[in-house]
Amino acid sequence: MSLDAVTAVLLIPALAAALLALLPGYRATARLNILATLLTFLVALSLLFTRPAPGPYLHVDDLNNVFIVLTTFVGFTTSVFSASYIDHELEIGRLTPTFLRFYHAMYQVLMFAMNLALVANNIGVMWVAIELATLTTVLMVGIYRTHEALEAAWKYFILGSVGIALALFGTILVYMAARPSIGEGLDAMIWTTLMERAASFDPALLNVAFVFLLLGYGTKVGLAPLHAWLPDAHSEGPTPISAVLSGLLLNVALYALLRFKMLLAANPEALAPGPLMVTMGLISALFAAFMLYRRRDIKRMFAYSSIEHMGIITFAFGMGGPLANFAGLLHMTMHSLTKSAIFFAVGHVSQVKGTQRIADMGGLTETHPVLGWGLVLGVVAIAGLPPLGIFMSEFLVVTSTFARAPWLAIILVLAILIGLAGLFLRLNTIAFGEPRGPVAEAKASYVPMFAHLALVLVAGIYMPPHLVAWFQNVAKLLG
Amino acid sequence: MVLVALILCAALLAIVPIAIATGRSPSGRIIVYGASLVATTALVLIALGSLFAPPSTVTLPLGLPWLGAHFRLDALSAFFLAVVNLGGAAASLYAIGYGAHETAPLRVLPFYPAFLAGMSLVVLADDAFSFLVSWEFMSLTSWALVMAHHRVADNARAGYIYLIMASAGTAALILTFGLLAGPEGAYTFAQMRAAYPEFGAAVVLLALVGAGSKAGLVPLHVWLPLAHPAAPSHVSALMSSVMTKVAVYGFVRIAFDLAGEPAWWWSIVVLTLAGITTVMGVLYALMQHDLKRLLAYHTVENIGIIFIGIGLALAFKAHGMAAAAALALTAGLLHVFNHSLFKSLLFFGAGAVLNATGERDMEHLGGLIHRMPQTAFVFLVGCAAISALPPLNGFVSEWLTFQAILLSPQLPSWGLKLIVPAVGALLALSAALAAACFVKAFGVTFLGRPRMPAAERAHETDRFSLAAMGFLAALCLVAGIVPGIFMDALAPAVTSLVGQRLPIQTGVEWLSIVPIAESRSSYNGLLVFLFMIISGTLAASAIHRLASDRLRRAPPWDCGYPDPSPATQYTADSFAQPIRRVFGTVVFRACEHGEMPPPGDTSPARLTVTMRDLVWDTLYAPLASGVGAAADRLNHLQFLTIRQFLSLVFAALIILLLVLAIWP
Amino acid sequence: MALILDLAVQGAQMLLVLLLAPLLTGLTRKVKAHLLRRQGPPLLQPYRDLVRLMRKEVVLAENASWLFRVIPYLVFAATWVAASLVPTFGTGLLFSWSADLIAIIALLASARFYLALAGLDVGTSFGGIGSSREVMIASLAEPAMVMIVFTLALIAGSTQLSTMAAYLISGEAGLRVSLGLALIALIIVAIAENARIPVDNPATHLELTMVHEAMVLEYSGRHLALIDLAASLKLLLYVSLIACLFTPWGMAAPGTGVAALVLGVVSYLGKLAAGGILLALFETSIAKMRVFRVPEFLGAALMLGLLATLLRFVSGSL
Amino acid sequence: MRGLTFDIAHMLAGSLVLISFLQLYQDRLYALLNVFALHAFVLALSVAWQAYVQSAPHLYVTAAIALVFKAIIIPVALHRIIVRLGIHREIEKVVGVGTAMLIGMGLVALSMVVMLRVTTGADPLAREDLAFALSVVLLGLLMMVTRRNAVGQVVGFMSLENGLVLAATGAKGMPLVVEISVAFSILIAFIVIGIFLFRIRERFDTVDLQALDRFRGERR
Repeated sequence: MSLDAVTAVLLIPALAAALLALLPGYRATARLNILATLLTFLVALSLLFTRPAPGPYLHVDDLNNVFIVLTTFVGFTTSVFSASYIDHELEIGRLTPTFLRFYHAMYQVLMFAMNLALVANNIGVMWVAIELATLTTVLMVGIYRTHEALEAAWKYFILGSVGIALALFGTILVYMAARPSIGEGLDAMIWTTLMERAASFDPALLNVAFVFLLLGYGTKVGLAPLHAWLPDAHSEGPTPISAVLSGLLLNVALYALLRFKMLLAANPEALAPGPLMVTMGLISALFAAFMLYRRRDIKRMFAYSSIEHMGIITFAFGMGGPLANFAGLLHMTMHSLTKSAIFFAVGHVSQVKGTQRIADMGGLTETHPVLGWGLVLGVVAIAGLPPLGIFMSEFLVVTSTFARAPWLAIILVLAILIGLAGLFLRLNTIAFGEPRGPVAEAKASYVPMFAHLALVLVAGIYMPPHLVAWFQNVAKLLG
Repeated sequence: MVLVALILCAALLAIVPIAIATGRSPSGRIIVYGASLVATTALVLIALGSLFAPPSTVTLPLGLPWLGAHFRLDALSAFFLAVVNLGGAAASLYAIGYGAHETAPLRVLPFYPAFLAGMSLVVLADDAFSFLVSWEFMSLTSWALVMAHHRVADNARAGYIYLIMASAGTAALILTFGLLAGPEGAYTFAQMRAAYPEFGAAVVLLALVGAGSKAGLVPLHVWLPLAHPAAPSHVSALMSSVMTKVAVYGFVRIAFDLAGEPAWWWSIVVLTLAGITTVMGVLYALMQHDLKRLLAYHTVENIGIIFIGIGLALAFKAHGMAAAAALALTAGLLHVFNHSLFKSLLFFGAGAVLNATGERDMEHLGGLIHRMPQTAFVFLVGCAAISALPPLNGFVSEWLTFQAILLSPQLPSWGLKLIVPAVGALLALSAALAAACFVKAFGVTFLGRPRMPAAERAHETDRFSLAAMGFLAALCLVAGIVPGIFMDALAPAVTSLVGQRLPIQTGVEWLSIVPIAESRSSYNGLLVFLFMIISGTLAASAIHRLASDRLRRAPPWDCGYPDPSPATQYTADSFAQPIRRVFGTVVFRACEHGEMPPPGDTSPARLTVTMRDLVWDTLYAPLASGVGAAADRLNHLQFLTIRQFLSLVFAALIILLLVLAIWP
Repeated sequence: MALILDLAVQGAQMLLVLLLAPLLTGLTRKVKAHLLRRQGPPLLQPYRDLVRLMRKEVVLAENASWLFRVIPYLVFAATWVAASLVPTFGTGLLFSWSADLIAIIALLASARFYLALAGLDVGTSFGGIGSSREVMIASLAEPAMVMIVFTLALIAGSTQLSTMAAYLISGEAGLRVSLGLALIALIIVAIAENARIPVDNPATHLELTMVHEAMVLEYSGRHLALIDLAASLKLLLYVSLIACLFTPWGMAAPGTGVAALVLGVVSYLGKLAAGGILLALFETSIAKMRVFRVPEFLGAALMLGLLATLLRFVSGSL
Repeated sequence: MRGLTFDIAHMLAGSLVLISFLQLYQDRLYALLNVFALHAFVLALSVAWQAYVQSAPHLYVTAAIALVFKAIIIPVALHRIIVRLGIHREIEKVVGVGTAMLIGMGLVALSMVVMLRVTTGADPLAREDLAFALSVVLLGLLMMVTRRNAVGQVVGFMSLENGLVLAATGAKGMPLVVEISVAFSILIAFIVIGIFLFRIRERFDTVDLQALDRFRGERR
């Protein structure tokens, strides 16, 4: 495999992981971590312009092009955030230096796994990459070794593995469906060849495969009945990991699901995956919206908000049609940027207030104005209020669905409204009102948070034409 | 023309970073409000300039990528742009003086120009996406302004309820535009006008919910009296007098311009809602003793009057009576203009009183006319205008609405024949109650003796506030005396919506206004004003010459009872007690319960009045408790064991496999 | 030439109204006294009262503001303008098209608005009682009046008083149910507005029962004279309104000769006297209602007005 | 000849399903581990037989991995862990044995119906294999749901993975990549579980999941 950009995107994190596992000391490893993610991001940026030909194992096309850049960018900003976050964690002793090396190494392995999953052309390699990503995050969630962290990690491991196993079974079924028309061996797993000959596959087998894939990768996306691991994993793990989990890992899993939806879309007789995804999307959006109300832990609340947004995105892709698909892709990008920005803010808030319990924190815009207003802007963005990007995707989804299926659109709007009410009910106590909890000044880097929010704000008003072109022709592909 | 307007809106937005930078310093306030004053006056001039000009459009590369953001300045948006920015200019002028007392300037200054820009952009938007972005941007900035004094608990609650209702309204509007645009997404207003929407009824009903919740039609008004008083006074003036008008613009634009030919029963829905809104609004206002809440509730009543005009116009347009529709729509739009004038004036007055005494509760005020004479005079002009007393502008729009009601027997549909007289009665009832409400507001606050030491220490407000209030009062008088000019200014907007216009008013001799040729009735504000001036001076000069001019001060007659304490005066509650007994027992289930101490016991008797807000109890309380109950029931799912979660996954798999086994 | 004649007629109307008002009040008191078998004050007593008040000094409460002293002039001006617009002896008044019946009702409402404010200004409980009850009565009387205006406007086709009177004189309207209902409603509203017996007792000064008198309790001297004159003007206005709308015979058509005008004046005086006597008769035959039974009384007027308007809306002939 | 090969493969896959049922039945940890070892051994046999039938050498490697790792190393390691944890006492299952069996029967029927209806086109061997593989997976899942003990759950998960390997080998020509990945995942999974078990053991002296459940986030 020639050393072109694609392999570089994979090699850098792998090398960095090895290196970081060896280097002791905090200052150097944190900076190396940031450097590694920066390098990967720059290489990924170069992918935007020169796009190598698709190889048997790795390929870059319109869909994963944007997501690689997004993943590496958020990875980079999260590493910047984690530098200051971990510094504080070391001070208060929640993280011992020995685990620090393990943390940085695992961070880079996670980046490697996600990049591999995105660029993998072979559906088997994609499955392995996602499995690796799951295992690394399981270890990261359990890193604090408190009771709750262990319980969350154990739950994440069991549910994640069951999900992954189902996904593997689905992949095998896809292979079985593809084998008669493509022939045995490696090329029956190559995604690009599968796409070309998708029409000739056995539709019934594809349907069963899609059911398993939907449940398998759906667990990783956090859709309603399969979501149980997500809230605990988010709230017990270190915040940079929650940001990466919520911002990127959910997207990567949904990206994998999209790959297979493209496959089914290419095969006319296969039953439309739409209704399946629409029902699961609606159930998880409505369920998560209601769960926001009684939350007492701030990170668990935003985890449920991630489930709600993943539900909305799956609903958008389930509805299909150019407008809804475009909205879904846009929503994925916007959600990962906004949610990671919110988790940056939440990380600093929990450090400053020394707790994650909402009851013990209050009046943030009084005590820490910059952090407070950053959180308010983040919540405004995630609630889907207009000047920011998420409103555009919600607007497109609702308007395009209302004309075709009024009742579905009304239920979706209801879910969004209930979610918004829950979020702002908590925001009122956290950001406004009488200040509660310590008021020590936070030694924190706000740059990544405001960078993300600025991007979301710009995207809400103006979208660069290239990005739009990619999204549009991928939307057509998605059917 | 529209490009210049957009540049000015951008200028308003540019003030925001300046405000953040200079927020703390005292000069910051003057810079921000001065700059917004200049920008808004420029926008007013542009709007007036383009009232009669042909519509100008522009498309910017922003907004939806493949669509771009469309902006259009036609007659209707020009009129509303003028109303919005006139209110904005007055508020900015007022705020230069009033803002000095602001405790948290950094929470108000940055959002104020953004709020103005948001409102102007809504009026200019010409496609669904930019309309909704600026609409919600307006709500977002006003939410931030309502949360300016978030330390007060019920301000935070008011802000929360406001944002939920605003988002619900926007959701309804998104659904409306979803219907208008159709599945393939024709989002520009021009495409919507071309395509004939087959769900016209659903579009108008959803628009009524969306715009109605922002304007404050009764079932959707609950946030308004909570949010408006919570904001600083110049902002609550803007919200009450101008933001509700932007909501009216939203409904008029959708119902008349985009929704195609109206069906006859649409107007029945609008008229019934409007009628209930007028009476409920003023009855709510009568029961309040917080000055700013009283004014906020009264905005609900005036919105009802505007929607009566609009409902009638819809009815006439549905039956093809273009001339009558023109009259009704002109009445509605004129009342939009009039209400924005005197409601801002009254809120400025309330702000001045709040600044001077630190009190909003009328029970603690009184006798301010001696300590704040200019504010009292200007507030009186405002009260007279809002109670529709002849020489001022309130009466003109009410007179036109009555003339429009008088034309409705020619409507063939039986439903309207029964509803319109009932709505006419409700309108008359609410006009009388409005006069009662503002006698109470002015009398208890400004007249009588100061009830609390804070009222005694009151002092006159600064000259900027007085300048703003004086300007608005003068405008009220001018609009009352020569209404013809303003009605002709509305003509192009009305013609674009209903296809016909009122006869040229300025042509009529002696500047009187004639609604429609066949009604042969006319009203001349100028002559009535001159008549009153002449007869007043005649009487004064006669008395001056004939009667004695001796005058002596003496204590008022107190029926021999020696205790001169201010508590013996009538308070806001006691003033409203007769009306509460007449209307309150039905509408609010008001019941008075007096406990007399046992004979010989000197403890004071207690009178408690309990009232229940029926709209809140029947609509919003069950909604909130429903969501709470559902949240509780679903909350158990968070605390299942791993095994139970696994069985969830297992069950999902089995169900899907069963579906596959049975279905295809 | 015609303009001067019209101006003269309008001027005559304004003067006539001013002069006759105290006479009407005097006549009502005289007739009531005779009905109660007592002598009663002489017919011209109200004029003497006005002159006496003019000469007395004004005793002003300490707390009264500048508004308290301006209000009598405002009230008088509004009532006088309204009275001069109601056709008495001739229908073609010059300024009749400048303000129609709705404007007249609004002028009376503004007079009441300022009077209520005056009641509150002094800061004693009596002024408060008067203003709050006056405002409660007005909140029902005014909509009833508007409903009556609707009925008449729908019959006559315009809200302009002179066109209404001209139409009713021509007799095209004939006898209609809605006109009958409107007449009863108008009588009830007139009684309520002028604070006559069943609603409020003009003669008494008993604090707890009076409404109109309570508001003007603090006035004295020339201010009280103006307010009393305005009150009697208002009574005259309502009687001439009933006369002009429901017994229009004998009114001079616009532009006719002096003879018709004289006939108009004579018939107007007859109607005025009849009105005064009927009012006195009604007042002696009925006792004053409790304050909170007044809303039912006025509610009846509002319902009658609404019913009349509904009849007009529903069918052309009713 | 084709009939015989099909019958043997069919027999081996069927026996695998039978052993999964046996696992459901076990209620003591030692017995569970022995049955699991048998389960892995039969899997290795069927993979080897598939390798012979499809004459695909790489399958032998998979059979070897399955045999060595899953049949020998893992049960022995788990044995030692149980001894160290001293928890070879009674496993109380959540659902009674009778109902577990009934549900198991239903699951097998469901997977037969789903798989056979769907794979009408494919050759009979693959169809049979897939049907059995799906039933083994579902039984594995059922075992995880009905077990209260962490070790029981892990064994259930392992038998689920065996089903996957059976499905993978059934699909002729599936490149080796999949086998390595499955093995790879077992290895990692096992190590992680081990670490966890120790840590769990170290932390609160029991492997019983109920003890773990008391520390769910945000106690009510």
